[in-house]
Formats: sequence, structure tokens, C-alpha cells
Amino acid sequence: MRESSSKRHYNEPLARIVKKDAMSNQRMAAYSVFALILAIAAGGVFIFSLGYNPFKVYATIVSGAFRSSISTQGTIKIAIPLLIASLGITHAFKMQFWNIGAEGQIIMGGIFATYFALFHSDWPHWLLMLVMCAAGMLGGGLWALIPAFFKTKYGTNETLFTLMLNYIALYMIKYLAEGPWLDPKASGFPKIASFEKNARLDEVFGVHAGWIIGLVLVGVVYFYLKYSKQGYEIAIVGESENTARYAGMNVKKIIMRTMFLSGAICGIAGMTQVSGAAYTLSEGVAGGVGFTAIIVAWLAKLNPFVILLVTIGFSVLEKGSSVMQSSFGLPTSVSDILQGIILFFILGCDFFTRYKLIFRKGGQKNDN
Amino acid sequence: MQYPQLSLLLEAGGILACNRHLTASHRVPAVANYFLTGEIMQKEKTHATAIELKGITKTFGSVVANNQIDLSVRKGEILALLGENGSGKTTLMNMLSGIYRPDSGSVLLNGEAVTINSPEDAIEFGIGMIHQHFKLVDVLSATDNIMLGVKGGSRWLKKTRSDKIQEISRHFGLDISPEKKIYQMSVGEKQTVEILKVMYRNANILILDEPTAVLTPQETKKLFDILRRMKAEGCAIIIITHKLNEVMEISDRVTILRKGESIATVETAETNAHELTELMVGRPVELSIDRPENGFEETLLEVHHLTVANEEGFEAIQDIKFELKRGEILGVAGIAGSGQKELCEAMAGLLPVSKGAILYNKENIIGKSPEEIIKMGISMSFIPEDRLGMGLAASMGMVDNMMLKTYKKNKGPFVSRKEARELSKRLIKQLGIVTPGVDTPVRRLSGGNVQKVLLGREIESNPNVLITAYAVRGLDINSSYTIYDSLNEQKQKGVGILFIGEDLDVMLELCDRIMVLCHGKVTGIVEAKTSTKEEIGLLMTGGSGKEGSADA
Amino acid sequence: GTADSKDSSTATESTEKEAIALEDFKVGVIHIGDPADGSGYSFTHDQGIVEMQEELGLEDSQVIRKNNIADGDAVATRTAIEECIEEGCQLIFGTSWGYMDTMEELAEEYPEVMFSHATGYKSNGTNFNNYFGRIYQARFLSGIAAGMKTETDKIGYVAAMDNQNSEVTGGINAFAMGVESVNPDAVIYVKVTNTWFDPTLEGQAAEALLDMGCDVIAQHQDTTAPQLAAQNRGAWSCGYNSDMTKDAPKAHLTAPIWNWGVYYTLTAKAVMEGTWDAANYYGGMDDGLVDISPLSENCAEGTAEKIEEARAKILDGSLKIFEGSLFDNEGNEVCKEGETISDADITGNMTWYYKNVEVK
Amino acid sequence: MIINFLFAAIKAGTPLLFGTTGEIMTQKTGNLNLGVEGMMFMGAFVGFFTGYKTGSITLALLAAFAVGVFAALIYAFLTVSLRANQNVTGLTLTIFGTGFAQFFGERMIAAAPDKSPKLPAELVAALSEKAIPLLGDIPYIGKLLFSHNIIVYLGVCIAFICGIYINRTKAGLNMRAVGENPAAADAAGINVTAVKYIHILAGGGICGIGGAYLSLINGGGVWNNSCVNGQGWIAVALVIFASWSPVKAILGSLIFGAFSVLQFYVPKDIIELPNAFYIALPFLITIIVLVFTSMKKSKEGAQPAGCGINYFREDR
Ligand SMILES: Nc1ncnc2c1ncn2[C@@H]1O[C@H](COP(=O)(O)OP(=O)(O)OP(=O)(O)O)[C@@H](O)[C@H]1O
Ligand SMILES: Nc1ncnc2c1ncn2[C@@H]1O[C@H](COP(=O)(O)OP(=O)(O)OP(=O)(O)O)[C@@H](O)[C@H]1O
Ligand SMILES: [Mg+2]
Ligand SMILES: [Mg+2]
Repeated sequence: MRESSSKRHYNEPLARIVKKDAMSNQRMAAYSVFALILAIAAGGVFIFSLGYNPFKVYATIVSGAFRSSISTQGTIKIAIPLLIASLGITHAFKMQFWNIGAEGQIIMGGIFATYFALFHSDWPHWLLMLVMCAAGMLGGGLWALIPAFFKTKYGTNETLFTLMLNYIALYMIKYLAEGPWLDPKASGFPKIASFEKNARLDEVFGVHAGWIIGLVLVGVVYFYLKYSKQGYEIAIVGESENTARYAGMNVKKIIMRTMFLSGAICGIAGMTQVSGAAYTLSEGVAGGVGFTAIIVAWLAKLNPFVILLVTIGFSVLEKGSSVMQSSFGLPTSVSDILQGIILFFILGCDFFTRYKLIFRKGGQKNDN
Repeated sequence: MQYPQLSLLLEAGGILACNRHLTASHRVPAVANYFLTGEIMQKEKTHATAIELKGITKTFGSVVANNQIDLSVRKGEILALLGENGSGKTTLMNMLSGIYRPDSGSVLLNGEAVTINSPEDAIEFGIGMIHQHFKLVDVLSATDNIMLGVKGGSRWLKKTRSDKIQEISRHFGLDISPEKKIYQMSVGEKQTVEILKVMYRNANILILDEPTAVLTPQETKKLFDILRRMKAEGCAIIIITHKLNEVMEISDRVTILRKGESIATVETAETNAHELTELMVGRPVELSIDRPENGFEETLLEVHHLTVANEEGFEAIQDIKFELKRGEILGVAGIAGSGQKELCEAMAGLLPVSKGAILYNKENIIGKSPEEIIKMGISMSFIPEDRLGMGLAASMGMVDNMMLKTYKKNKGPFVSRKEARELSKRLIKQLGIVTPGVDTPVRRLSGGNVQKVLLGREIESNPNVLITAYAVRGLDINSSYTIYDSLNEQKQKGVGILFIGEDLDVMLELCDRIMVLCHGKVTGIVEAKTSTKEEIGLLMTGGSGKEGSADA
Repeated sequence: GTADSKDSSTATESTEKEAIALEDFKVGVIHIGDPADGSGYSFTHDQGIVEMQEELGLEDSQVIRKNNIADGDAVATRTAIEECIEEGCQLIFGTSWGYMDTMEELAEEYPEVMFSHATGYKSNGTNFNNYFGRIYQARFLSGIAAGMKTETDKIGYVAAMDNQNSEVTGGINAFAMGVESVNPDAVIYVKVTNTWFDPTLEGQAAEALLDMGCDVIAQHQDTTAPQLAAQNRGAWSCGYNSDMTKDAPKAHLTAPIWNWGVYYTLTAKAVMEGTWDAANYYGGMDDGLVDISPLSENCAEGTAEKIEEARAKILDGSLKIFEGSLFDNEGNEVCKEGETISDADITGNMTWYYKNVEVK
Repeated sequence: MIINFLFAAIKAGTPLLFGTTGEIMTQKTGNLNLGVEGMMFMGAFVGFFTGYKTGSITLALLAAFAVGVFAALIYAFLTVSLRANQNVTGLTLTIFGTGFAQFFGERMIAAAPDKSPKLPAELVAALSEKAIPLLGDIPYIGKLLFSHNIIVYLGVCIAFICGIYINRTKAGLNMRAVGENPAAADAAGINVTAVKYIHILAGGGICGIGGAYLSLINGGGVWNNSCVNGQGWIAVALVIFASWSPVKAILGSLIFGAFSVLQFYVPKDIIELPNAFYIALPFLITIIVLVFTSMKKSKEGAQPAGCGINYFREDR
């Protein structure tokens, strides 16, 4: 028999990881704030390393986002599609359906809504707005339904499927702009005509009405997911499809319905973008919002109210960064790096809400 | 003293026979060593302690899973670890196999203190654990799984590597196809792979966590043969099981845990099932099952010529026929995978039926949706191998789980959690469910308590037909009897119960009649009172106990 | 309404505005790319801005640049311009075609701010105009350099857009005529990338042309990728926008270039003085707005002479380039003997290719 | 003509091959890294910058590899050690990597003479397409297979090596086990964390080289701030197309490369399809492949089962 005594003696590792009990909401909030501060500090170190005063830069970012009514409105305009899309994605994520296709769903919402804006701009304004909104929902919803269908039918991986659909949607705009919907007045430049005034979303307090839609959705989504039967079904299906079937739920139907809903809400974001912000359909209609929304929804742990907060944070950073460009001569790429660093830290800090480290020497660093 | 050449042994008719001839002083180390090293080893002192745990404590948040536990196993000994659900057995063993780290306490290997930081370390120390849930990679072959993580040797995967494995398995009388993928295997085959994995690594301390929970009696017997052989060869073995007969049959000593503490260690030869149960539970427990008589006569459910194809399109149930009376417990016995799951799912409307009829109060329920079937009063609880798989939402609390089948009853688009909350509180009291609160995710409950939640809900739904599959799977003896009692209570209320079980002894005591399935066909339906285990065992393997006795 | 005037001579009502003090003056520029990036389109525009800044003596803080604003992204465009307004710019230049509609709308929303947009055709006569120029004159000259250099008589042309885009098509045709004027046998092969700015695609298109046997590569694109592709394959090239000799010294012959500073200085001064009339501007070689870059030593012998000859004729008006009779590559006569095609049509309404052009 | 077309396809497909091989290594060990675009961007810049400063092809590629490893290290630390969500971390890495390359790219441009950082001539020569003596002279085949720049061969070699590694070595077996079922691998004594780190880092390094290819070869020797421009995302798509096999990725990247140059080689007068169609084609085909593999329900040739899920030993 092998001699056990000849085996090496293992030392305990310096630290080991232990899972924590679930935290109360207050604790969680405290942790998040702490993580945010740490992240901002880390970003500050980066700014400092570039030779700038981080306090000044941060101050510029915040003031840049709110220094005048135009800039506040600009910040809100950035927030609207992000908020709506994050709320849309939340449905899918709650069902553990990894929809990373919000980008494409926003685009399809935009495309469907644009159809009416281009070809039925003579309809009565309110009717047109409602139809465009419905069309946007239909477009986004149908686009989300495709991966949902294959998922329920063949178990096709939805993460990769929805990712691919983003690109196809994007190139569909390119196709429309270069061909069927080419602006005849554009002397060959591939673009779609600007919408008539009638096909534009009204402004309320200087910002298109998308913000009202977004705020209403926050409440509706919260109640839908938390208190409605369908919300309950979504949660159960997310937990275990077997359990859902066992409880008599029609799992396929629920998946399809929820994905349609998820895509439809993203589609609203597309509609508000084309009719409220861009007044036309262009390749930038989603502009990465669909991807950022994934980050937002995840950071907010799928809570609609927290999503609202996180969205505002993102919008301030984005809007403020463009001011940073003109005030400090820092290129926009700096704000990408900054955003990356801040997110890395927040992602990393999330660890401490779920786990704790126990250090070797009797001293147990306990943050419970 | 030198031991004769292994090949001679093999020629002499298998090592089992030979080992039986050996006296204790002739024990040899794990057979697998021969295959890997080709050396012939020195015998060992027999009663040396292989591994010893001292004052092991492990907490999870506020829960003390193990509290100052001492335990030791000798070489050439089988130690049974016994305890109620959640008493800390798995936790303790997981610390030996490197899955968990103890908060305090020490582990002594051959008298020397060691630290086990990871499964890798455990393997280095010769500790092998067969987990309750198999740790196998589905898409890989048996050979790949066995070879996984093995250190040393060539860097390349060789075609010939399965030879060695086949040699070991042939030697132990294990049946295995080395190139078969795990996902194509039955539970028994998977366990064989797990055993081979451990043997291939020369483990001389073997831990088995509820290895028999999913095995047929035949497979269990085979496993025990192997364990005895390994024991004869000087291995130290720890086995966790809730089946007292198995404890009595296989172990040399028993260590009993209760609520995370080690209560006693007794010599198996000097104890009995009653004493063990008492030690486990902490008070005397009646270990008999009632079979109350009642006057119900009418037939509740009739199944005619039922044929069901499973998801892969294979006919898992073929042309079966039986009926269930009011106030009756009809047992369903059979080797795992004989069609029990498909039968349940077909009756619950979860699997489409290819042929036949299921008449409930004379009404055919085939083609009805699960929802409609639930509304008719047919309730199913299936405890799958991973308990949380079907019937519960693991991350939700009891409240949300209670609503699972009733949430639609509430009018309007919203759910109401009020009744579910009250029901949860009631169940906690009635069934003694241990949980921090009604909103604690059920995933955090111990297996036994999870099962109580599930069964409690099904019973509370006031069914007319209750289908329960593996209701006590993995439950400790005390909890099991609580469940039997509540089933009997239901029976007295006139509920017809289809009891799909694994333990024939229990079924013979609890059920009124027992239907035996084999390869999706009914091989017999017998009166429990007048039948024997042997008779049913024979039917389970397809033998014709009573020819075509499909009459009731 | 918008005046569809495309000629600088078109009279528009001249509205008197208040003069702005030098230290209060702020100019915003919206770039489609990054001026720092290579020698392309944004780089050229920004050089013009820098020239204007120096001429007027503006501080760096008085020029607000918004870089990398995709002109296909109306939201980004609007945001960028609004940020310039927020910063207090009184004059905003939009350098890419796709900004036009957005700028037009913003001009209406912010009547006190002046908007000037490159390469388009709209003007509102008060605070929004377009500026562009006769780059086809320079393209004609670069065609001469290419036509004299080619040995295979196959010249490649990497084009951003297809024939629907008059700006590109007019340029190709002028280039082709330049080639024809010195080398009637040469054929111009065009490959369309459908993008203004994509180094990978542009390079690939150039390589495909080289694979066909072309030995001179010209381009209407915003990066130097086609130049570099030519250089790496030992071929020759004509750039665009700025002098690309520095990017591909072994291949480059000459490039049609813009001197936007001419216009920027003019306009900024007028706005400062309150005399800007928002009339559309259309400059040519005579204004110094367009030209070709100095001929590199790669040029064939005699090129300089031929080019000087043509340049003199253009400057004195005797060579109008798009002057009849002209035939397209399908054999149709698109311009009759004795007629000339107007600048408006060249930049806004030309969808045919000259007879020695083949689209591949 | 067809040879020229295929030649161009190989040239266009090579960066994808690197990105795909790198991502396959990452996914095979159970981590879906959506940061390929970011890692390629960082590799593109650092590779270029090193080449620009040193003129050495070896150093340039090593530096690109190293920065890819660094980027992957961020990802690995967050997802493996800190168990952050893989999708979100990957997306963030893309944001970060893009910003990183563009920011430092701009600084490099600003500092360069003529504001145009150009690779030294000897490096451009070393990177140029050269026919291998003798082999390169074979008609057709010589041009098609033996006249490429050196990084093309490197890519094919790496893909083959990775393929053999994954399927024929014990370490590869261990890695597959970790990707499929980390708990099982752990119980078998495999150091899951180490295996994940090693392969995620190696994968990141390979992606980095792919990025360097884009800046060194595609850029024609001059730095360009948008040189990666979505290629990283196509590489993610290609992983599916190649059904997680580096050797199939060789063919896959050739096909995807062919799509990207197809529009320049299909004579316009024969077929005229909308331009957007050519660009969308790879993604369409990927979806079709994805659906077909799922229809077959085969467990092999599908995404590793553990992909996207972080492993914590004490979880269950
Ligand atoms: N990760 C954990 N988090 C919180 N509590 C835990 C955890 N693991 C174990 N416990 C607690 O430790 C106790 C012991 O659990 P353990 O799994 O060891 O039970 P067991 O003896 O194996 O039971 P069984 O007979 O069902 O297998 C449980 O009752 C539980 O309360
Ligand atoms: N990773 C974990 N996270 C949370 N809780 C855990 C974890 N691991 C174990 N537990 C806790 O461990 C306890 C026991 O778990 P376990 O499954 O071992 O039960 P059990 O006692 O074995 O039940 P049974 O006897 O029915 O098998 C439970 O209370 C559960 O909450
Ligand atoms: Mg246990
Ligand atoms: Mg257990």
C-alpha cells in the first residue's frame, strides 16, 4: 500500500470562499453603493493616470449631464430607450431565457414603426402614433418569437440565436436604406427620408413622450412580474420547466408569450427612437442600447425600479462624457474605458454580496 | 508474506472465492493496485485506523451542520453513517472528499494530521467518494470519465487505455462497455462507472453517499459484494444509507449523527434496527406500518391497454391494464426505468398517450391537459432523482410553491398569496418542516424537508387520486414513517393512491395490492398480504411468477 | 421651405445679423470620423478648420469638435449638434452628407445659430446652407496622371457608392475623362464598397481590382486602405481628400484634394461680422477649394506637363470637362455636342458612367 | 479568377480563424466570452504598436498575444474567481477593449510623424505575401496554399494544434470535462479554476493575435482606429458554425472569409443581390447551422453544457 505519510502536507490556502446567506435589501443596497464608490474611485485612478484631475472630470461629467435644460433633456433622451429595452429584457431574463437580442428587437420595432411613418403619414396623428407603437411592438415581438419558437421546438440555444439576429436586423435596415426605402431626395445616399411632422412623437416638457412610456412601464412591469399570474408563470418556467409542466402550465406557450412581450417592449424602444429621437430610421437606431440594456438589467437584478436608477446612472455617464470631450479634449474612447473599468468593479464587487472570504489566520474577516 | 500471482488467482475462479479463503491477516490492499503497479504488496496491520476526524465543525451561515464531530474508520472495516435527514452526514463526508472545508477540527490520515483543500488532495490521499448525485460528464465515454484527471502517464489519450479498465471490471464482475457514453447509460451503469473511477485511482478509503437509493435489489447485492471484497483487501469504507437492513447487512460499526452531532458509535453485531432508530431520532419510534382496512369498494380509475412512448420515441409503457379502487393503495414495483416515470407522466397528462384509455369515474382523461386533470382531482407527486426537478421551484419560498397548482383559481389577472401563506404555516406545523421561514427558498431546505413540502401540498389539494412516486426516496426512517402515516390517512378518507416505490419490504406492508412492471409491461398484480419479496423480485426481472396474472 | 439652390450665385435674401466679438465666437464641427485618423475625409476637413482658426486667431477652446458621429445615426447627430449649441457655438459645420436633414431641422429650432453643411444641396436662406465644390476638376487631372502611368491599361477605382450616388459617379466620370484624354485605350474598373469608411472592405475591393490586372488604383473612399493595397502589390495609386504620398510613398501618384480652409475662413468671418447670407457655396479650382496634391516622383514622365496644360485650360474656362458630346458606357449620348452639364446635375443627378468605365 | 477569390477569402478569413479558435478554447472550458471583439481590438493595437516601435514580427505577435492574455485575465478573474455573470462581463470587456485600442491608437497617431503611424519597411516586407520556394511554384495550388503571409500559416497551425490538443490529449480531455460538467471534473481531482484560467487566457491570447492580423495585414501597414470593426462578433458566430471544433473552424473561416469578399468577385452583371445580403449571409448561415445542430439533438458538436454557468464547489 502506498505510504500515506510520504504525501505532501497541504497548507490551507490564504483565503477561501464561503457562500453567504441571502442579504436583506438594505444590506444589498449598502453593498451596491459601496461597490459604486469603489468603481468610481478606480475610474478616478485611471483618469489621474492620464494626467487629469479626477474630481474635476467627474464633476464635469455630472454637471455636463444637467448643466442646462438642453443637456438634461439630452440625458433623458439617452435614458429612454435604455430604460425601455432593459425592462423588455427583464422578462426574458426572469424566465432564464438569455435574450441578448434586444438590439435586433429594437431595430425591428423601429422598422415596423417606420413603415407607417413613411407610407401612412397622412393618418390622424394620434391614430398614427398608436399604430406605430403597436407596429413597433409587433416587430420587436415577432423578432423575439423566432428564437423562442426554435427554443421550444428544438431546444436551440437562445443566447447565440438572438445574438445572430441582431446583425440580420441591422443589415435589414441597410438593405431598406439602400433599396426599397431609399430617400428619393437623397441623390443616391443610402438613407431613409425624415419623417413628416405628423409621424413624430410629441414632446412633453421638451423631451419626446417616450419618457412617459418608460416610467409607466416601470410600474407596469413591476406589478406584472411580481403580482400577476403570468408573472408567476414566468418565474416558475425560469426555475424549472419540468415543474411548470407538472403544474399544468403550457410551457411552450409561456415561453413564446413572454419572449414576444420581451421583444415587444424592446420594439417600443425602437418606435420611440425613430419617431421621437431620430425622426428617421437609420442604422444607429439601436446603437448598442440593446447590449447596454443587458448590463443594466443584470446590474439591477431585474428589479424595474432599480433598473430606472441604473439607467439614469448610465445616461449621466454617457452624456457627461461627451462634455468631457469638449472640456478636456479627452476622446470619447476614454469614456468607454472609464465605463469598462467602472463596470468591471461593480461586477467584481457583486461577488461580496454572495460570498465572503475567510482568511487563514484565526482572524476571520467577517462582514456579516 | 508474499501473495500469489494475481493471474493465478483469476484462473482459480475469481478473486472473490479466493479472498474468502483468506484470514484477516492475509488481507491485501485494493486489487486495483495490482493492475496499475503490477507489484505485489506487503500485508498491512488490520486494525490500524485509516482515517480519523477530530472535532470537526462546519457551519453554513447560521446553521451548524456539523458540531465537534469525531469519527474514525479502520482499515478493512465498513462503517455505516446513520442519521436523520439534514443531520450532517453528507456535509461531513464532503469535507473528507475535499468538497467543503471544515471551519475547525482536524483530519488524521494514518495518524498524521492532513489538510484536504480540494478533491484533488483527497484523491492524492487515497480517498474516493461516490456522491449521491453522480459526478460524471454526460458526453464523455465511460473510459474518458474514468481516466479524467488521472495524473501521470502519457500526455496522449491512447486507444488502448480501456484495456486496463476492462481488466478491472472483469475482475470485479462489473459489466461495462468502455466506449459507451454516459448519457446512454442507466443509473446502475453510471454507478458502475463511478466505482471504477474510484478503483482506478487506487482509493483505499471509500465513501459512498446513499449509493443504494436508486439501485435495484440485485444491483445493491452486487455492490455489496464489491464492498466486501474491497474490505477484505484492507480498504476502509464509509457508507451512508437510510435503509437499516442494509446497515445491518453490510457494516461492521455504525456511527450515528443527530442534528450535526455525533451521538454514538456501535458495533453492528451488538445492535438492532430499533436501537439504531432510537439513537437517530432521540426517542423510541414505532417501526411498523399500518394497513387499515376500509369499506370502500367502487373503482376509481381504470387503465386499459395503455401504451406510452417516452420523449425519445421509445415505448416505455406497453399495453398495460389495471384498476385503482377508492381507499386503496396500489403499489407499483419494478426495476428503475421500467416505465414508472412514463406511467406517472401519462396519468398526469404530461406525456402523450399512443394507445389505450385511462378512465376516471368512467370518463376518459386522455387528451386532457394537465391543468384539467388537476382540476378533476388527480394529483401527482414525483420525486425525481434530483428532488427539486419536478414539482418545486427551487429558488422560491414555500409560499410561492404552495400556489403552484392553485394560482389560477384566483379571479382576475393577479395572484393572491394570502391563502398560500396560511397553508405554508399550517404545513410547517403539521409535518414538522424545518425551515427558517415561509419565504426561504426551498433549495435551502434539506432533502427530507423539501419532500415534505411537496407531499404536503399534494395532500392538501384534497385529491381523489394521489399518484406518488418515490415518496420517501432518500428520506430518513422517521420522516418516511410520517409520510406512510399521512398516506394511510388519505386512504382512510377514500383517496385512491398509486404508490410507486423502491423498497419491497415497505410496499408489502403498506400497499393493498402491488403491480409489478418489467420493461414497460405488467408482469403481475399481487395481493400484498399474501405475497413474498422473492415472488415480486422474480416478477420484476420478467420471470413469470403466476402466468399472465394481470387480473385484479 | 427649402431653396433648392445649388449655385453660389443664386441670390438669397440677405438678413442682417449682429456682429460677434472675436473672444465670444465659438465654432462647432461635426466630423464623421476622427481627424486624427489617417489622411482621409475628416482629416482634410479638420485641416481646413485649423486653417480657419489660425486665420481668425481663435483659441482652441473656441472650436468644439464632435468626432466619430456616424452620419447614418440621426440620434447621434442630433445629440452632437445640440451639445455644440449647449457649448455656445454660433456657427456649426456638419461635414458629412448624412447630417443634412438633421441640421436643417435644428436650424429651424435654433434660428440664432448658423448651420453650414457640406456636400448637400439644401439651404433655408437664413441660417442653414450647404457647401461643396468642383472636385471633378481635380479628379480629371488625377485621371491624367493615372492614364499616363498605366501599363496594363486597366485602372481600378474603389467607389464608396454605386451609380445612384451622383457625387461618386460624377467623380468617376471626370476621372475617366482625364484618363481618356491621355490614354484612350485604358478602361476604368469600378468596385463599389457601399461604405464611405471601412478600411477592411476598401482594401479588399482594391485587391480584387489588382487581381483583375489593374495597375493603378484610384478611390473615392475615406481611408488610405486602397493606396496601401496598391503599394503592397507594387502597383500605383491615386488618393483622395489629402496628399496620400505620405501614406503610400511608393505607389501614390497624386490625389484630388480639398482645401476646405478656404470656405471655412470665409464663412466664419462672415458670421462673425453678421453678414452671412446662408447662400449655398460651390467652389472650384479657381477659388483654391479643390486641387490635386503635388505630383510624386512615381508619376510617368511628361505627366506634369500634361496636367499643367489641362489645369490652365480649366482655370481659363476653356475646359469645362462635362462638355458634349458625351457617351455613357451603354452607348447613349448623355450630353449633346455644344452643351455642358450643370454643376447641380453633376453633384445631384448623374447616374450614368462614362464610356470607358466598367462596373465589376 | 477563382484562385484569386479563394486567396482573398483565406486572407479575409484568417483573423476570424484566430478569433474563433480562441473563443472555442474559451467555450470548451465552460466560459462564454462575448469580449472577443474587445480582446481583438486590444491585440490589434498592441501588436501594431510593438511592430511600429520595434519592427519585429515576433515581438509584435507576442505582444498581441500577451495583451489578449491580459484582457482574458480580467474576464477570467471576474467570471472564474469572482463568479460574475459571463455575458455581462464579456460585453463589458468589448466596451473596454474597444475604448482601450481607440484611445491609445489616437495617442499613437498624434505622436506619429505626419500623424500617420506606419510600420517600418522591414516589418511590412516580413508580413507580405511570399511564395514558399518550390511549393509556391505549383500551378494554382502554389498560389492558393503556399503564397500567403506568415500569420496565415500560424493561424492554421494553431487551429490544428488546438484541435489535436482538445481531442487527443489528456489535458484536452480534462478541459472538455470542465466545460461540460465542472462539478464532475472537480470531483475527479481536476483543478477546475486552473483549467479554466489556462484556457481562457490562452484563448484570449489567440484572439489577440487575430486582432494583430487586422492591424498589421489588413491595415496595410498604417494604424486605423476601427480596424477590428465587428470581426470579433463574426468570430463568435463562427464558433457555432464550426461546432466548437478548431479544425472545422479552418474551413468555416475560409467560408466566412469568402462571404466577406464575395461581393468583389461575383461579376455584377451575372447576379445582382442587395449588398446587405452579402454581409448578412454569414449570420444567416450561422443561424441555420445552429438550428440544425439543435434539431439533431446530438450532445456532441453542441455548446459545452457548462457554458455560461459559473462553478462554485459548494453550490449544488
Ligand atoms: N450549504 C448549506 N447552507 C446552509 N445550511 C446547510 C448547508 N449545507 C448543509 N446545511 C445544513 O447542514 C445540515 C446537514 O446537511 P447534510 O447535507 O450533511 O445532511 P445529511 O445528513 O447528509 O442528510 P441526508 O440524510 O438527507 O443525506 C442540514 O440540515 C442543513 O441545515
Ligand atoms: N450549496 C448549498 N446552498 C444552500 N444550501 C445548501 C447547500 N448545500 C447544502 N445545503 C443545505 O444542506 C442541507 C442538507 O442538504 P442535503 O441535500 O444534504 O439534505 P439531506 O440532509 O442530504 O437530505 P436527504 O436526507 O433527504 O438527502 C439543506 O438544508 C440545504 O439547505
Ligand atoms: Mg446527505
Ligand atoms: Mg441526502
